[in-house]
Amino acid sequence: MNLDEYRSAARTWLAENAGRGDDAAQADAKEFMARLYDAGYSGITWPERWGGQGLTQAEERAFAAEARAYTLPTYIFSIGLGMCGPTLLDRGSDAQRERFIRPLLRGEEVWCQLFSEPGAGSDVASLQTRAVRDGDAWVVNGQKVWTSVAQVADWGLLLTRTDVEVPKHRGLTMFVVDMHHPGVTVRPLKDMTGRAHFNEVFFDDVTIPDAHRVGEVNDGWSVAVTTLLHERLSISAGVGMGGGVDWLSELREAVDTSDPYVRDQLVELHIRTRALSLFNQRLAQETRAGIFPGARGSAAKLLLAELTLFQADVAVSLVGPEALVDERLSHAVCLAPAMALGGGTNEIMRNIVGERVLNLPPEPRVDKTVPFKDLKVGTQG
Amino acid sequence: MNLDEYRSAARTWLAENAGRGDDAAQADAKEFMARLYDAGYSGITWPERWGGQGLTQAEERAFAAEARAYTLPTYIFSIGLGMCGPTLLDRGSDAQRERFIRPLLRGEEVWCQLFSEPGAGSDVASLQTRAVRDGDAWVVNGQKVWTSVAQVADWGLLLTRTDVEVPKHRGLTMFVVDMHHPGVTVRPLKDMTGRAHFNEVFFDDVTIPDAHRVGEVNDGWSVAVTTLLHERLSISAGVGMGGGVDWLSELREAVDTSDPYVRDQLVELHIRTRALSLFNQRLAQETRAGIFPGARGSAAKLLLAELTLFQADVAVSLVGPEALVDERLSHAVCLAPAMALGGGTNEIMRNIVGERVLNLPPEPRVDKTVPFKDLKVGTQG
Amino acid sequence: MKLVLGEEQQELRATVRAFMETVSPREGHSPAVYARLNGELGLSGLIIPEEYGGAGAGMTELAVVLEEAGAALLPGPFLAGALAAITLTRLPDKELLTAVAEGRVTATVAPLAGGSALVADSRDGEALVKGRLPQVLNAAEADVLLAPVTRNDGVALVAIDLTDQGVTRVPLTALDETRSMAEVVLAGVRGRVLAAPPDGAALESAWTLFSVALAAEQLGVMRACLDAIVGYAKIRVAFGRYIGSYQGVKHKLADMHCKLEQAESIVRYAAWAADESPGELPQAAALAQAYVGRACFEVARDHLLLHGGIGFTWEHDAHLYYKRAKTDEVLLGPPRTHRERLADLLEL
Amino acid sequence: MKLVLGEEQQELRATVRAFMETVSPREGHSPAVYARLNGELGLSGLIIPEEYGGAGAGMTELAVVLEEAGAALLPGPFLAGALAAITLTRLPDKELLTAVAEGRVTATVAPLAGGSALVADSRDGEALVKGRLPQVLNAAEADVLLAPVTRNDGVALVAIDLTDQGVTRVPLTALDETRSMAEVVLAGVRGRVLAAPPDGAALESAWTLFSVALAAEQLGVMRACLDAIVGYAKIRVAFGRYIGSYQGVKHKLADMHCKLEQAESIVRYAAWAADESPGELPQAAALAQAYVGRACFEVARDHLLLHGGIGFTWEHDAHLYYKRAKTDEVLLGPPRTHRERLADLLEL
Repeated sequence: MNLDEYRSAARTWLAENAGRGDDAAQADAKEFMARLYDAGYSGITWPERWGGQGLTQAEERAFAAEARAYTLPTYIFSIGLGMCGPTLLDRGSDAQRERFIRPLLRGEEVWCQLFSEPGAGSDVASLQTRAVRDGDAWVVNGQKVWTSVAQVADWGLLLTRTDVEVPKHRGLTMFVVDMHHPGVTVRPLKDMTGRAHFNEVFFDDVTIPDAHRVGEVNDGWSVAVTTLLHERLSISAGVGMGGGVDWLSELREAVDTSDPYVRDQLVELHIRTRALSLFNQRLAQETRAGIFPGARGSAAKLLLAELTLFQADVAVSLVGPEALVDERLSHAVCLAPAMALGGGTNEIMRNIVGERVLNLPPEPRVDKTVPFKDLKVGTQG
Repeated sequence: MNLDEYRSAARTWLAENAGRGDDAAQADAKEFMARLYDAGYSGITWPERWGGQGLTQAEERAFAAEARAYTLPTYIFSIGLGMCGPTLLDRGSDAQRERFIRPLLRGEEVWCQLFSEPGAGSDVASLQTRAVRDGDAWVVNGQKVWTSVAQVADWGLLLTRTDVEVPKHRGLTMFVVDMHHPGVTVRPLKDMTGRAHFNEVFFDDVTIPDAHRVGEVNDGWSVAVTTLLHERLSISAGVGMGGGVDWLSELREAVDTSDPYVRDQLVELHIRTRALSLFNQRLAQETRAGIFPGARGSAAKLLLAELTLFQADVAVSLVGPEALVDERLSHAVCLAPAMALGGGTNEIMRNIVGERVLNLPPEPRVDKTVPFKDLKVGTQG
Repeated sequence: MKLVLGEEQQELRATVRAFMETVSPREGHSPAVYARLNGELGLSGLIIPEEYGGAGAGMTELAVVLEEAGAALLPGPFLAGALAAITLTRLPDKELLTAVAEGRVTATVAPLAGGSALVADSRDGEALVKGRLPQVLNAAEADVLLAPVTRNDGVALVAIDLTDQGVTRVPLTALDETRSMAEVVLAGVRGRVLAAPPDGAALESAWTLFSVALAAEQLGVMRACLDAIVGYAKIRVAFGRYIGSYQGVKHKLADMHCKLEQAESIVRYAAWAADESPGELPQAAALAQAYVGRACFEVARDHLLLHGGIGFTWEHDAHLYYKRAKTDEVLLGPPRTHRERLADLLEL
Repeated sequence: MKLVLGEEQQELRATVRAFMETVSPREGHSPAVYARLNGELGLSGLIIPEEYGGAGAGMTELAVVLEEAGAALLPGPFLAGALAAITLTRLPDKELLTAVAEGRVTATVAPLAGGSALVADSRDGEALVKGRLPQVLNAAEADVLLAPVTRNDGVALVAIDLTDQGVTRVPLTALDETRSMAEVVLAGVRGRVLAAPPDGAALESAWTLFSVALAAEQLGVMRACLDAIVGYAKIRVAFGRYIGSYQGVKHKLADMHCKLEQAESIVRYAAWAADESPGELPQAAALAQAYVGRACFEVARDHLLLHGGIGFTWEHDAHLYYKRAKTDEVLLGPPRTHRERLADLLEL
């Protein structure tokens, strides 16, 4: 089957199987994933040995292009498919791959990722959740935060501290944790929009068999770097797809475009939106031509964060007082900071662009050599 | 004589003695300073013992308020009066005060300040000009830069390195150098406006008697801090006096104010100008009420630097292509960066505001403990 | 021109600040808090002339108080009450002024600029008012609404009893939960005419003072935001260092400080102009909204962003300040209206 | 849509870049350099159709070349010649096109938009042109000026021989010394009519392409500025550390990089639209000037400021880039004209 045939078959399958519009219920989501898997569209590039299709980026892009017209009910699987699964493929044992990959691809099990903590956001490696060896198992205590889909997750990819006597990057270990363990408590975390998109997850003497360790003891940071690389790739893929609301179209109906000041603001909105969109398209074309964007994707993410804030800001400022009681605009204002915080703050993005794109010298680091127990971490009065 | 009488007398004297408009020639400037001194308006707050008037800030402000209507030909004395003289009053020996202060106040001798070097700008303490002891004298070799009025100066306040075995701040010594010494070469430094407002000064085996040392050997940094404090005070006094061109008035004649976009740009110009002007006036009122502005003056300086760039930028953008061949506008564009570079870059100002106004923690410093000879300085390939 | 507070004003500030430290933006409108604000602190009568039982203070004092209320995000009709008091002092109505000064009546205002969606029948000292106001500040918590009403002889300013049975108040979901808004529907409600036809200059003057009052609140919001994030930058660690030691954070905070310094200077100036130099007031008031409104939102936004993920949570107060700042920025109309007004006043 | 360069375009870029490394912005206009540019590199005929002796390349290739010329701040009439070539390809005139392609004639253009200050008498293929153009790009270095001229039957586009004795060229002191400007006074000079009445669409199309060409040059200026300051940030030390290690510098450079990425994307897009999708061209061209013009100046300004005091000296090149960036930002009119054009095209 050549690529055109593949794409045409995907189009047909989607037309027959994908609904348009609202997210489906969780049960429907699992049922849909099973059908997607059976049709061969789950894990398109993943190895056949573990349940994938063993095809190339070309097929994956062809399917994604067709799927763009639909809102597939795959949100709860996005962490597993985007981060946890790829990490297990890269760094897991064969037994782990055998156990976990196929149920993930078939939508039988939901995954979440457990790295961030209240005291370890940008600086994930300073996390404090402890795992202590106890024979063939490990006992975990601590707290994670910003965990998407934890409330429905069956498994979590969990980064813990296993040695406080060594510098922070060298005392971490990665595990797969059973989210149904009685010591795991998931609490929804309400964000500033008033909704709970995230969770806090508490670990209270949670035991994990050593067989569920991913990578070597105290080598968890290198595993986490793999996961975060996959995270960045899946975010920058999302970036390329554009940001939802077409503010210019919406606003041109709502405001007085004969006012030259308003016109100029709308032009600014157009300029910034178009500039970023063209940059994303150029990155995508380069990727297709075999030039990997690397850290330049962080520039796109930074620009998207700024654009998102600007859009909501301009919209409310142009509409005026009525915007304050308009649900859609109010929600946009509340959600606007999310892109500048999630997946790395703007400051972190600027560091990445500065150091990995422009190759500028790093800051002097005080935290890479000190034993963790002597390191300043979190919030200190 | 009460303050009103003082002010009224100053007004009368200025009306009779001060010209309006262009800078006078250097000879006239010296002659004018002598008259100013004889009338009792030079060194108003300086001690009577060394030739000053021994009056208070109140009299000085009263005179300055009256003098604002005139362009006094005192530019070539500004470094001496603003920085060098005050430093000698604070830290010089009685012999030095006796020798130097009165001729300075009378305009008989012109002073310059010799701290900055090509490799030591923001980081003055990393300077490399060496002074080596030779019996009762010192021998100086090195290069200074950004030296105002060096071409007409009789004396210079010179900061040198006298010990490279200790950390950078602890191996500096301050001297008064005779600018007429044959080993001193002054070369005008053309800036981006095409004019030479500054000089480079080269020292080639220049000898200085030890009697012209200011402060202890290797204690020059603390003397320099005194000088820089006086510099900042005289700059922030200048800040309070406002920035020359009234761009709004000029532009309203030159551009089409019926264009709402242009109107909005002019409003922005007004807003920023007024905001800074009110801030400066508030600082001045606080000072009069006994609240010393301290590092908050650096906020005003930072804002002035940004405003200056904005003004020239907006002016040219509004006027359009004709601005490119308009001497006045072109010059404004060329001169605009000066305020953001002289007297500390914007980055240095933000550090000062952050650390001394908001009391934020400093950067980790690598340069305070290393012996100077092992320190990275200047520009390194 | 006076840009620094006098001793008495500083004392007022200290008193109000100490009180505000006891309130929380999370509590919603608390009548008990307002009873103390109006009673022991006497704030409801602050700017009402002494002949009506008030303290006869000026905008400088009101600005000091609003700044503290803004810094605390005091919930309830505090700003609304101040705007109503400003309006009433321009169109002195003894009964209402006295009632407001004594704290017996809480008043709010409908937008004074533009036309009116309300109509009335009669021509005497009372009016039977009908119509709908889509969005009235703190209407749910106020007793009386001051609103322009269209009659066949022109526009009148009318005081409407919001507890009248002909009044329907529909609470709205507003961006800022500490600043309630409601739709008000009047099905023939008796209202007392305060001025008919209203004195245009008086209404204009009230509207101008609204800009100053709001800017004072915004100044408080800015200050609280900067204090909060500076404090956090001194205790939060990332990569082994306090985040305030990074120039990425430090320089942004320095810029925020610069905005605060300018905003305070402008607010003091505008309040002084209101009290001492009426000729300068219109420009000063437009400047206040044009500069402080924007600066306040920028500071509140950056303070939220610099908090990192914690700033995005419901539990943290950062979002409350961010939402208040955005609300205040457009409360008196889209920001461009203040800039246009300034352009007109500058005769551009 | 094609936003990445093909192999041949990359080769062209490498060739031109290597050549540009040998020129200096300090040298002034060097006929010898132009002889090589036009001769061995064949750039004068780059976009001229093959039938007139050119290479028949598109805007994509011209953009690549202008970017390199901008990065090197090549002095002399390079951009002016490109604008003239663009104009001539819209109104094909065999003799001039051939002469320009062969490098025998250097042409420049008067502003095409707006009216014309020149008048002419006759109606035939020649015109006797009088009048004054206050500010013509590289008029001192060009042989021929393309200018709109008012006749009694409308406006004609006329080629004027600048070496004619009736021509007076008065050099002006321009902000950017690498980009000369002169006043041109014509005391009855014979000019060849290229189009009378000129094809409005052709002139409009040429003017649109000017925006793309200029944006390409601006992209080069931006890139050179960013490269220079990034390089400096890696070797300049302050307080014992390379300045590029401070977030105050690093984060600003990251923002500059973001602008460069977007600017390059827009320039590639606009050039592609010019070559392949004329319907998109007007918006793309207006976008190019509206975004790239501003971004280029901001990057050039910040690159100068981040150099510290050395950037303010005459000896350092930073000020040349700053002045060029400001010059280019307004070269085709005040920036608002591009924004207004964009608003019109978006049907706002």
